[in-house]
Amino acid sequence: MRGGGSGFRAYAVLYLIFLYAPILLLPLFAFNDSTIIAFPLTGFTTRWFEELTTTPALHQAVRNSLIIAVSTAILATCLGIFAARAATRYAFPGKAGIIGFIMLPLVLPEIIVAVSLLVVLLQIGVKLTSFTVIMGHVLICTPYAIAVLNSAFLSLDRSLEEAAVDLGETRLSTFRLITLPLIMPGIISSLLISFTISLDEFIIAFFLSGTEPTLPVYIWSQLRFPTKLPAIMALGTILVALSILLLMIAEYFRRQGIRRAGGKDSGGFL
Amino acid sequence: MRGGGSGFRAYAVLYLIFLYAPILLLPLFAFNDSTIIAFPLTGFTTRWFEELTTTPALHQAVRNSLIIAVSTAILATCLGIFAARAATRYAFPGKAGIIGFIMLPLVLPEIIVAVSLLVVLLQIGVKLTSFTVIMGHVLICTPYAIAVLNSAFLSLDRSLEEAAVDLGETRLSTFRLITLPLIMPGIISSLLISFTISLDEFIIAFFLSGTEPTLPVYIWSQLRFPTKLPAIMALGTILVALSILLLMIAEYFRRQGIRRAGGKDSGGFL
Amino acid sequence: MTLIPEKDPAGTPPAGRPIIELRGVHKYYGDYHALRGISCDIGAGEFFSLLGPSGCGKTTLLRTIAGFEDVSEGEVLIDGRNVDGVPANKRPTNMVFQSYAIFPHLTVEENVGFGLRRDPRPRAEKAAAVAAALEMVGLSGFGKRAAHALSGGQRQRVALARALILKPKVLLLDEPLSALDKKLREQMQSELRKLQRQVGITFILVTHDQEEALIMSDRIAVMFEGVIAQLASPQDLYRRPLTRQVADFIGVMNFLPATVADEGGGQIAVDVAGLGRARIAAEQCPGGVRAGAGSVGFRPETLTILFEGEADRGRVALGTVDEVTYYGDMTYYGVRLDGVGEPLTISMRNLIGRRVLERGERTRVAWDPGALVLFC
Amino acid sequence: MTLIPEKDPAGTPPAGRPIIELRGVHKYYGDYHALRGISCDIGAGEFFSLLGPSGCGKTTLLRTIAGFEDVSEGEVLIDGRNVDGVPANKRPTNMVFQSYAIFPHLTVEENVGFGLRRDPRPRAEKAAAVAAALEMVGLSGFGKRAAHALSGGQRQRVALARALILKPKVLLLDEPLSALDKKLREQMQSELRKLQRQVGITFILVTHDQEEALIMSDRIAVMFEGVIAQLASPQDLYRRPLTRQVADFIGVMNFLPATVADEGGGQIAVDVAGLGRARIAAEQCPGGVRAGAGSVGFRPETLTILFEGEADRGRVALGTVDEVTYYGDMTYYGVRLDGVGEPLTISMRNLIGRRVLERGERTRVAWDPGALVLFC
Repeated sequence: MRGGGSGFRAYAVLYLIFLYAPILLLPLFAFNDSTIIAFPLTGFTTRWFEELTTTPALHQAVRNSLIIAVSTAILATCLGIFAARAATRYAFPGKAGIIGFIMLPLVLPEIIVAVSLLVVLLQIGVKLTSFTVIMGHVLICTPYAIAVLNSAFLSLDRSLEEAAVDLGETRLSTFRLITLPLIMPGIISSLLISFTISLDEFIIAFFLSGTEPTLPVYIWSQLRFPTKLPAIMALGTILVALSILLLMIAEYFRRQGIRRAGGKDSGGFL
Repeated sequence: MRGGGSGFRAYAVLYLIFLYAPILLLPLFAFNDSTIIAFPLTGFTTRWFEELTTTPALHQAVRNSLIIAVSTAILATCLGIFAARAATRYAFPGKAGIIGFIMLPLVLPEIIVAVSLLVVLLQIGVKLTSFTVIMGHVLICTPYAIAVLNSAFLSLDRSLEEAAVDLGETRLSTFRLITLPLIMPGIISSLLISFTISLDEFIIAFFLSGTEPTLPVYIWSQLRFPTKLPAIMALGTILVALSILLLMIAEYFRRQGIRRAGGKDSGGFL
Repeated sequence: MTLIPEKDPAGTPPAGRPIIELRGVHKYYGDYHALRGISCDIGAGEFFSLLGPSGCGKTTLLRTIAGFEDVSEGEVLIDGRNVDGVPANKRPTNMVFQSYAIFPHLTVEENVGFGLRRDPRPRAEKAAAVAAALEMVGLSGFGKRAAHALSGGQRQRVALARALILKPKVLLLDEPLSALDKKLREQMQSELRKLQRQVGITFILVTHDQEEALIMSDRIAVMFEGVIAQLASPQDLYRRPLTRQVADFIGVMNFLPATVADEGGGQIAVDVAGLGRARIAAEQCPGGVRAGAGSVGFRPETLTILFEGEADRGRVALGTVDEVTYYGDMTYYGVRLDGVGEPLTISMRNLIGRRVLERGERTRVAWDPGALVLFC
Repeated sequence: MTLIPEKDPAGTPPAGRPIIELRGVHKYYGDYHALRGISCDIGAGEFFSLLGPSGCGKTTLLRTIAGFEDVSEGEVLIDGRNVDGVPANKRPTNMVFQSYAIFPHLTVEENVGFGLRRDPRPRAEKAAAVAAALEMVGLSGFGKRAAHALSGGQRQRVALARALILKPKVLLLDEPLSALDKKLREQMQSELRKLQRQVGITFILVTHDQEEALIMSDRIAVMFEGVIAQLASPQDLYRRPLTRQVADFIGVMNFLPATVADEGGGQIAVDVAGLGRARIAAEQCPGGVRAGAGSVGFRPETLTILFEGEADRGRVALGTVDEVTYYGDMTYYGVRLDGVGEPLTISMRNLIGRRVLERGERTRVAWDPGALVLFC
């Protein structure tokens, strides 16, 4: 890989920079004193950020998004714990089929999920609220939760649970005292992933949120007005900053999980 | 977990069935002989499927989607190979930061990515085509490709590469003869995941596709016309079937990868 | 009250009521018959080993006693009480797992004190018990350490302290030393024996290492394919193996084809291939005598190489040195005796001034009919 | 031409030009000094072992010879040629890796023939070479098997055949037997020795197992912390260790404090704690004599327990049996001699009719001043 490899590698690095440049330009326009998103920059301002603080509809959208994301994370993770525990601990007929079916939303286009949910909900006559969005998000987040928790259960030495029972604990207290603390890094991972997916998801929220828009749906609605664009840039800057923070927290928990399990850090995210 | 656990488990199973029911209803309406999506069903027909075969715009959208998904899969996987190899094989300053930055699109709302890309492209004056969609999709698929390939490289025993060099091969021929075949399951995994994400993605495609809509964008555009809904149901049924097929292929390659590496199947998807 | 087959000498279990009684224990996993009628008594205070190759059912038997596996057929009695249906957490047994199963999220102290959670004693008393248990295994002062920071030997000790703090009637050890390297393993073997003598609790050890079983046990049950092939003390097992399979599994044994020529008067006449007729005592055939073809076994240390100047003693055969393996304290020779097909393994101590033979040398080998074991 | 420190007897390398010459080899990893001036010659056709505890630098040294690590300082000569800067694929050495590094996606045949890819010979000749290599390691008929379906011992053999098919001048083996279980390991030790005699290629073996090194090697370099502590034949190493550290690492050694009282006329007078004055020969102090406090070492087999009825021989001390470890062919006793602090380890063969002593028994122990080794 020495000769041809390094040229190829330089190409790859350039390509990555090119791809990521737009994300880095967000803050530039967010602090630019002009309603038109264009070079050259005209001056420094924080007014777009101030504008964000005075928009109640945005605040409501953020609140909706957070409620939906937190609920989704908790529900998907609980379902994930049951499914992953069943998948790793018990053998039952049709297991591969059932688990495969649970994994289906991973590969199904979200717009299809959204439309079919919408059709059924309209049929049953359920009102579209944040609750219906949560339903849709749990559907697409559960496969990720299962995948993460599955590997947490797989890396758990079964003799640890047996040892606790051998030392006098019941199955339930063993789960609480041994299993739960040891899969905790997996649970946190699952919560973070589900939370992020739900927070970022647009199309299901768009169809199912009714009159309670989430943040991506709110952003979408603002894009019709060109004058709102700098404020969207400011909002984007804040979201990039929060995302970086989230990644750092996730990495912190991952490292802690490795340290706790006594393992060796093999590097890399996820 | 025996007593309270089984009740809780039944609840979880019911919840899952409730969540997945809508997906199972898609085929019902797809074969229902009525333009109105409602119970009771009125009769069996395949005309919605026939309608799909006679819609050139749909065919063009499918073609666009496939071209974009295949290109994205190949580009993201190539970038993933370089990044994962660099991350697992070399130590360099700022490594954690660089890799963290590459992982950023994993947590960033796609609508923000889409908007910032759009702004930059309009600035530079690039015409919106399938090529711009590919750019956006590579951006969001690369983190997944890196994650999958990273674990493929990590599970590769370095002494295999050393043994090949010891037996007279150069670094380049070692990569071709040993490294590449052994990370092949990871490469296939990365291709499949990137392909699926690109095929399903809506919001970036919506903003960046210009006059060349992808399949999800086409479906979106059809939703304005209620009479088109049964055909969308038929399309959804086909997509569900294809998704199941894709999952089965992915599972087949995963098992083959495990068998080839001589490992033990620990069950579970992903 | 023992149900051991008649032909089995079974060693001598300690006096008093046995702490564990196994009566015709069978275990099936679907079609697989893992335990095929295990019956034996284990005395209170014994150091008892279950020895056998992997897949012989020894770990299954241990887990049956611990309560992690149900018995398909037969009975397990602990301290005279049938424990059928009694779960692991209600049995007076504790286990040291092969992986040690140290809880990685707890400290050493919390691990050792884990079993005392439901103990009604005041906190200070429990802390004293934990400290005493740690001292017993030589880990005083390690209480506050994180469990995942321990070395292999230290984990082993924490697992022992954690199991012994509950003062079980029986301590079950599932290959507890197999993960340790050789030096540490030898040290822990000696410490485990001392610990067992000190606490007086019955230890049941599962191992596939015959040397470990010989060193540590009062009695050993050798298992093959779900049955006990022989149950005896280490010395009986080594000197009087019941079958060729046991003899081959325990230590090194040279086999030669042999035919029983004559029997009577407490003596057996055997024609050994290449060595001629030997008269042996009845106890040299612990598996029973049958007329016809069989084989005899010699341990490597019962054959002696006679060096230059040493007088013939016992019966002597001539041969050629085929292989020399120098171990420092011992040398193992492979010697091809004239008229015998396979080379025989002979072990000799490296005494001061005694030279090491070289490959190809001719040598005299003394053998003693009193040392051979006959398998019919 | 050897650069070994004077005090090192270094065994006798085979005649003729050495195949490997190491001259003052140093290796740094950042601040860590892994190799601290290694100099030695390895003869053509030798079975040479690098023995030491983990982290002593033995694997680093092997990888330096293979070309996987650069030398920070000093020279490595292979067959008289300085190989500085020559990459691993251009060196006349081949390696058997600790993990065997069998290519899992290839068949056994493709693995063994991997090194022949650039060989210009016709296909049929290469196939014959692969078949011959497989036969050499006893795997004829396994050629079409998938590599990942092999057992540990079979992987080991494929790795050997794959390395030997290139007819290297030197075969490097990095702990090749450490992953095998005991029975298989002993069998492979014997097979490896036979294979080396058969092919006549220089073998350099890295191991942390002193018994393995003693059994297999012509010469052994014992390494501690990046330096060679002693380079000698197995017998010299066992009988005449240069330092206490080497003596402790190779086999079992009992140590007692001792003081050199007098020296002269090829004899040394030593006062051994608890045993009194002993006169020993100069060669019993291979590390050199210095007046003052030191220690003497006894191997367990040089001490003899005298049973009832056996006459005193040599010098005799009285003691109490503290520990009995029955190994089948041998019994190891821990005997606390009167007036000596630490119990001494004594090994006795279990001869027919000889009983095994019990803990607490009083016994006589014969010792021979000619067997002790003095460390100053």
